Amino acid sequence: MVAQEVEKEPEETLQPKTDFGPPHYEIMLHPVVKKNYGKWAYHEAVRPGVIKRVAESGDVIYTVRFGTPRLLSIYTVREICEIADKYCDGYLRFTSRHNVEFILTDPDKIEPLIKEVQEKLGFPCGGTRDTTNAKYCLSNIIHTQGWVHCHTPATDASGIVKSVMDELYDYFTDYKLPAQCRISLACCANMCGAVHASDISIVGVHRKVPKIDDDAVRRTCEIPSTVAACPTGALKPDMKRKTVVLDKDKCMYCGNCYTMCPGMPIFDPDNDGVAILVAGKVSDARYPPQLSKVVVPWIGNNPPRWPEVVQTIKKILETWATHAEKYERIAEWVHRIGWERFFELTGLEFTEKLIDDYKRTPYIYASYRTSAAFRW
Amino acid sequence: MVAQEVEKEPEETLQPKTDFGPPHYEIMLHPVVKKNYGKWAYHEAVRPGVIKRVAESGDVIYTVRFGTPRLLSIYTVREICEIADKYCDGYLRFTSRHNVEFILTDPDKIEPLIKEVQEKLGFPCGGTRDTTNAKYCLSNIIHTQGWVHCHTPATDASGIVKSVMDELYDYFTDYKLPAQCRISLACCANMCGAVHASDISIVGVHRKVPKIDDDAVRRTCEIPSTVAACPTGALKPDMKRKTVVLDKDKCMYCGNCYTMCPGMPIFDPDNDGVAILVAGKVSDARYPPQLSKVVVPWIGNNPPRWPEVVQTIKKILETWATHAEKYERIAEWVHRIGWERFFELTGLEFTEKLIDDYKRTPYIYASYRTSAAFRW
Amino acid sequence: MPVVDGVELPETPLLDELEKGPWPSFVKEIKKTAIEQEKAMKAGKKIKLPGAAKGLLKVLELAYKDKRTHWKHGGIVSVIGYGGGVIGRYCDLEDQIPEVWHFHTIRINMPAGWFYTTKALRTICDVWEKWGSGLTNFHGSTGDIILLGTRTEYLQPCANALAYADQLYGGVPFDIGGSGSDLRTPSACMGPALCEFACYDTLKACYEFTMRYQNELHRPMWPYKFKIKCSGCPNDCVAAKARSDFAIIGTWKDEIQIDQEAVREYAKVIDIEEHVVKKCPTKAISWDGKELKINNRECIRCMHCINVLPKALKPGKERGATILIGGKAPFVDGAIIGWVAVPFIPENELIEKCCEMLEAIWEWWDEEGKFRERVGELIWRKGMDEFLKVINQKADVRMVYAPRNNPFIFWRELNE
Amino acid sequence: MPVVDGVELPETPLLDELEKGPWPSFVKEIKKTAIEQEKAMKAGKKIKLPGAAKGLLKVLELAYKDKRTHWKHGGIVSVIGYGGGVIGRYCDLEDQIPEVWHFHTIRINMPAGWFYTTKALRTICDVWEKWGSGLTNFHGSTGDIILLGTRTEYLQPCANALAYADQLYGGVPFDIGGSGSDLRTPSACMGPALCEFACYDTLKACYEFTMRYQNELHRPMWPYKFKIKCSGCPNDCVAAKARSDFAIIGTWKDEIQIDQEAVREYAKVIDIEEHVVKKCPTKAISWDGKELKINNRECIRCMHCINVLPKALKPGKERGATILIGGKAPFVDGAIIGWVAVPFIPENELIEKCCEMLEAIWEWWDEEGKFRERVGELIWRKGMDEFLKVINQKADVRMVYAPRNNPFIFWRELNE
Ligand code: SRM
Ligand code: SRM
Ligand code: SRM
Ligand code: SRM
Ligand code: SF4
Ligand code: SF4
Ligand code: SF4
Ligand code: SF4
Ligand code: SF4
Ligand code: SF4
Ligand code: SF4
Ligand code: SF4
Repeated sequence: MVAQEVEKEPEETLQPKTDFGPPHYEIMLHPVVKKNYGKWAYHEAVRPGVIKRVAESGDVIYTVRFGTPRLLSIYTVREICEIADKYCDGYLRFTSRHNVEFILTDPDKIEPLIKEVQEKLGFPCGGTRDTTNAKYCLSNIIHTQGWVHCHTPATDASGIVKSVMDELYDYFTDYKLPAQCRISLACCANMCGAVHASDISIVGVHRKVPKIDDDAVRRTCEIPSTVAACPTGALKPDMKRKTVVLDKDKCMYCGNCYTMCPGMPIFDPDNDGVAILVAGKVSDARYPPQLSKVVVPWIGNNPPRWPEVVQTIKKILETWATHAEKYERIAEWVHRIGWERFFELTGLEFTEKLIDDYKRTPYIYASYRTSAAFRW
Repeated sequence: MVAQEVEKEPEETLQPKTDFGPPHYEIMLHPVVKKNYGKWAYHEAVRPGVIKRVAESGDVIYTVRFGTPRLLSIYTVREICEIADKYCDGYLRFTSRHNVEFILTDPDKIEPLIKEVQEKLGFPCGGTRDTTNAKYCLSNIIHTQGWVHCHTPATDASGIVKSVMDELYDYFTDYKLPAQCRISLACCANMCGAVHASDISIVGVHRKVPKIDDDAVRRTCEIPSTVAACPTGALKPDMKRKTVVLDKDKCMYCGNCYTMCPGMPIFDPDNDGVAILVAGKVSDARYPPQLSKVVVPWIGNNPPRWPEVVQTIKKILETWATHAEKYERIAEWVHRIGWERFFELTGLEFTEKLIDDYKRTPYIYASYRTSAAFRW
Repeated sequence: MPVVDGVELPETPLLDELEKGPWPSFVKEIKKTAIEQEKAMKAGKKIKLPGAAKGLLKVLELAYKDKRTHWKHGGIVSVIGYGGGVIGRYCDLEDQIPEVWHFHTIRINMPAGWFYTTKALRTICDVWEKWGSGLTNFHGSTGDIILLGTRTEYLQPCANALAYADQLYGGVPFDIGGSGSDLRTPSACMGPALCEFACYDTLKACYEFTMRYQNELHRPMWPYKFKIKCSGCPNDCVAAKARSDFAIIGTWKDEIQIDQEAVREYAKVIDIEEHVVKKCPTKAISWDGKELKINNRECIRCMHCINVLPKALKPGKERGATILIGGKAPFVDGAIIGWVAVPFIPENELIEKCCEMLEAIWEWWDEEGKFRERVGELIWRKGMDEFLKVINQKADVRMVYAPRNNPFIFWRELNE
Repeated sequence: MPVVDGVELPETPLLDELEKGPWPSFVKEIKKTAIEQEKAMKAGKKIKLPGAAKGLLKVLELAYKDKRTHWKHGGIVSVIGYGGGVIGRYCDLEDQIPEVWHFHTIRINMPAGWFYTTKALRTICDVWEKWGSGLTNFHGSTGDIILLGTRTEYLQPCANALAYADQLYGGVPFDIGGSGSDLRTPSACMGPALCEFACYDTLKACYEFTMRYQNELHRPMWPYKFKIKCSGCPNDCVAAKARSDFAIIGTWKDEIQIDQEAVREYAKVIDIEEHVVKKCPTKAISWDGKELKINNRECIRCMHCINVLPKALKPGKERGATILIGGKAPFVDGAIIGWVAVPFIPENELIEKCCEMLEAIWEWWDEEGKFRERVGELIWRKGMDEFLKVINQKADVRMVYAPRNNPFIFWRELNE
């Protein structure tokens, strides 16, 4: 131990350097990308996963997209780098949905690249679209930490994602959808996966009030901020007993208090699980952005592969894909056919649990324009 | 005085009789109406104001509609009765919008009836529609008491209605509109005229906080119910001084407190006036029911004829009538062209006053179906 | 002072402006009343308030001058046995215009659908000529006949006069309507009396509710007012959706009835494609120039096509009504168009089911409702699930435009 | 104990199920890390946490068995000079699995648009192989590179390693991202780097904001978090509308640029009427088989037609962006998609105007915001009029879907 302390690593002796910011993006751009920056003329879908991009100058590049598990080993990242060096002059990028995109100039390298990635990394090529022909791949699922890292999850993230994507694999690698469909997952109501505006989302929900351990609260928690963290005002300070009291009727099991105060754990293996939401979107294309709507209030956790969740997602996706018109995302499809038909076609049950009773949002919000689409 | 007391009227000596209810509607029905009750086959627009109704039996009746000022002298009502006796076997009705409808069986009597009503009563014939041909009359303005009877008005009712209808007279008597248009007026924010769901509405608004007369409050008011009446929580009891205190920033000048407590009058001649709302509707036809939207936050009272209000209403009505498609009510028209264009075409100004900041209604309401239109 | 027919009228330069123009003038009505009532009195008729209309002219002219009302809040005035139906009103210019110091309104329960015989109307006139100002509204915004302006001491005789109208005047007896925190006078569109679209008997329903709930109508005892309106079809000609806590909207469940021959007749005079097909909100209609086809699974019963082609199209045969709950004007929680509480009740069960629900709702509201809390607001506060239990209904997707957009569901049953 | 490549792995029967199936497996990634890191250590590499990935396998297997997380809240851990960027995390099975008792996350500010050279990526790998678990997320949901799991005492050396990566590793230096009540790491779509639709330079804007607001990014001092995201057009490929308090959405004001020849080329392969004309939300397009006409006054710039015909159509030339404010996830007042704060800022003024607004907003929020109140919620609480004053903007009808539906307007200026 002493010896080790003497042999300090250089990193341990350096003066902290702060606020220098991320690397400049320009040094990360492929020379052809840099040259044609802001001067792209058009793009064309080559095949699932591959897009050809043509610049005004006539230059051409190809982006080749692969699904990843998002949780990557640095050893995998190094393998990715090797491949990018071999095929892409050392340039690549990740997408906003956890996919990796290789940047190529030589079309002849595309197939070998795909083959090598599939073989070495097992990453499928796909996830793109051919808008002109209304042919869409499913893309990767935006997701969060779950049991891998977070302290508030009501479910795991990576495990459900893996199970769902295994089942929907062909939708990723082929153009099998009539329109864009985005699936997201967040492992608790904090919604780090931004499930509140996705075509299909899975969100972890607790269903039991936190168990208040008065001792632990006294020892470890700052009571005012714990009380303040509760969105529904279910918590009151109990100054005498130096703890908090909970109004069961007001609690909606969000776990916000638990984040502030480890003395009131929220998890409950038998009652934790996921809700399923659909019909959110954020693009302005055709139809304004929409918040997602709950269509399944709860499915219990069934690790390691959550078959009920997987089958429900698949059912929704396929019902939509079968019935939707071209370009019609779930929100637009339901808008056309009505929620009556959505429940009928998917076989999901509408219950009183699906009628909104969360009263914090003021109605004024309904009048605010949540879209950049308007007339001049 | 004494003599008078002795000579009691019969009405003064009778035992009160209660809860016998309104006359049965059946005794009020024209024999032909009664005979064909529930067995009407179809109707046909004959001319503005006149509808022909054909029963399955082949029987025919005509309803002939006239605008009224709603505020009627009993002497006028007697004249109406005389006419109804002459032409209609003594049967008539009023409509849900303050119009009077004569019920005839003989088509030859229609023109003489119209002539006699116009001459004797000065009531215009009109207010109906020919839906088949998409030709609509404006109907009467639903309205309220105003300075004629109420204690909270921010404006008069009958005076504005008269002024507006004088200006829009031809729209009542002729088919000049492409779709239904309902105008309503309420003289204060209590909205007795149900202005909250009309194509065009005029609503009286105060703009100054009530003037609290502490003495009067002490003398005449029940403080808890006054405080409870305030929708925004702007009032607090001041128990020491036995009065109430008002938070100016919270008050929205509704006058609800004044209804409970005469000690805090709300009216202010220079700051009272009307707001104008548009694009409400209640029928399910084509487009779901809509709440009205404020497009003019305030126009000051300018009696006796409120020219600014009249001109604004006319401008809105005519802009719509010129630009709308057939059957397209204001709500539907604006939905198609966008609010951007509404303000542009009408020349009205959009200001921050038109952005909603009334936070009482919960957003959950936006998800509730306010229409009987759905799929089975 | 202008003199008309021997009757002196006050100077009303501002109001006189409102006698001009083609639309019938309420000022003329008031003046006419002032003149005729005074004349009638002079002619020997028993008239208790010959100066009332004249007083109103004075007070109104002042209101126009001052740009403010001259009426004060009325406090509670009433007739024996009733808690509602009268709006107390006093003038703040008692000394100046004693004729209208008291100027109370009586609300008279109109016949369902506002159908009248002249005999019935004359009854009102006769009573009100004697006991009141002679001024009326046909009708109030809730639907009552409004008798505008009388004194406290005449309220009871006037009510008696109306109640015993058959004996006293050979007329038609009328009862008093609602006001205050009670059931307000229910109203109904003309429905089956005149309209071929009526999907249930609006007049009967309205009458039944009124008669069954006379006690609720006449004795305010709830947290706030409650309104019922009956429209025979989704056109909603009494604006029930927006203006009543409990709206009964006629509709049907099966297929729109089509007379193809009649469609073809219409096709000769109008453009079916433009007027009908294109305007259907769910694109449920097609027309090939010969036959009109309606995909009834897509039809949402909006009425548009039927409205345009009344000779050819008719609502289906499986009729009934949708119940919307909670409609009301603005306070406390904002204006509300009612929302679906029950998607469909068959016509033959309608009145009984409604009564069951009404009674359950009132009991719940009575117990749980706050002062000045309309039933819609109570539901928001308590939640739809509790309300559904109260009315003994299951959730139906037709109750919402869309499911909730948040997973913050209360699992109360798991957290007892 | 299974042994792979000479490395012993824990028994993970449940997790092993997640190695099956075609989609790449995160379990494989963790195992691979466990194996490779131990191998590397054995091979003499300096590796501080060779057991971390193995520890994660253990804890995760237990989580799968127990159906609950085994992580505890982390408290505040940090690197010198910074208040955010590290998520503290401890295992509740300290004794059983000491390898991951500490398992803090470091958020690394990614390059704008997530573009990398392999050199830059390798830097991350090298640093994290030595100082952390070897596990990462590419990327976190906000956009950062997530380095998953290290001990408190390695946070600072790890940060130093990244900061001095050029000197120490011949690599590319990386700085730390945001966490806590600060500016979160801004992100941007690939924009002009690869996409012909970009209406402003998203990468530049993102980089500028990040650099200017290093202090705000690194030192939490606000009521809550604040997110900025840059999308080059209304397709919004970083979901900025839903996921950022301040969303910058590229758009244009003038006419869509049309290459008619290219349209005709497309017409040979697709049905322009069905794919384009009918799908335009405002019916602004017509096509006669030869020429595509767009009524630009009706166009709402939804992108659909451009998306379908990228060779033929292009956004107009008068480019810039719309600013939406308030987007965020659910608490406290519910999930919000941001709403329009400024309908249009021309491209050449964009960055400066945004900075002015951001600074004004932060100042206001800092002063007025409550603990854990996002800026959108503050605006609801304070009113749009106050917010408009803060950002020095006039009301515009484009800020709303519709004007207010109630006349309960605050006339504050009249009631001072
Ligand atoms: C690479 C990426 C941006 C980035 O900087 O990382 C991207 C890239 C492109 N998007 Fe996107 N979008 C990307 C995330 C998004 C997102 C954000 C998200 O998913 O969280 C959205 C909004 C999602 C939503 O509305 O809920 C998004 C909504 C669109 C749309 C609108 C589609 C619609 O119909 O609503 C288009 C237009 C289209 O389909 O052609 C579009 C079009 C495109 C185009 C065609 C733009 C172009 O000219 O290149 C790109 C082609 C990629 C392809 O075929 O998938 N991109 N795109 C993101 C890829 C994610 C992935 O790996 O799958
Ligand atoms: C008489 C009356 C019912 C009553 O019991 O008193 C009535 C009678 C009729 N209405 Fe109505 N409506 C009457 C108030 C209403 C109301 C309520 C209101 O105005 O407050 C509405 C809802 C208003 C709204 O949506 O804001 C109403 C919305 C309709 C509609 C839907 C029109 C639309 O396009 O939205 C129709 C269908 C139509 O236009 O053919 C309709 C159709 C009709 C028909 C054609 C029904 C029929 O088969 O006879 C009647 C013809 C009258 C005509 O030509 O005006 N009636 N109608 C009411 C006449 C009021 C008046 O004097 O003008
Ligand atoms: C007479 C009438 C207006 C008219 O000229 O037609 C009327 C007159 C008054 N209404 Fe009303 N309301 C009248 C129909 C309505 C309607 C329309 C309807 O029923 O379809 C509404 C909107 C629908 C609703 O109920 O929400 C209406 C919503 C109100 C409100 C607001 C209620 C709320 O929940 O927000 C108040 C305020 C109150 O209750 O204190 C109110 C209060 C009043 C009072 C009693 C004012 C008061 O608080 O003292 C008014 C007495 C005026 C007077 O001096 O005569 N009146 N009131 C209507 C009743 C006549 C009738 O019985 O036929
Ligand atoms: C790592 C990440 C999820 C992921 O796996 O990618 C994440 C993880 C956490 N988020 Fe998040 N959030 C992450 C992106 C988001 C997003 C998405 C986004 O930024 O686009 C959201 C929704 C958008 C938003 O900001 O509203 C999000 C909304 C939340 C919230 C709810 C905030 C709210 O206003 O309602 C919380 C709760 C909180 O702040 O206490 C939260 C809290 C947390 C905490 C810090 C839990 C806690 O309170 O201790 C999580 C730490 C997990 C862990 O152990 O590592 N996280 N969080 C994402 C950040 C990675 C990155 O920097 O790139
Ligand atoms: S969604 Fe909840 S559980 Fe999942 S990472 Fe975010 S805060 Fe943690
Ligand atoms: S779980 Fe959420 S709602 Fe329940 S007490 Fe905790 S913070 Fe409040
Ligand atoms: S709207 Fe207001 S002022 Fe007019 S009658 Fe009703 S309560 Fe009185
Ligand atoms: S006017 Fe209305 S908002 Fe103002 S204090 Fe009175 S009741 Fe409250
Ligand atoms: S609501 Fe329907 S049934 Fe009643 S009058 Fe109107 S159209 Fe006829
Ligand atoms: S009633 Fe309305 S929805 Fe049904 S077919 Fe006719 S127009 Fe279409
Ligand atoms: S948001 Fe627009 S500019 Fe950015 S990548 Fe997507 S399509 Fe291209
Ligand atoms: S951008 Fe959208 S709104 Fe504009 S013309 Fe194209 S499809 Fe229509």
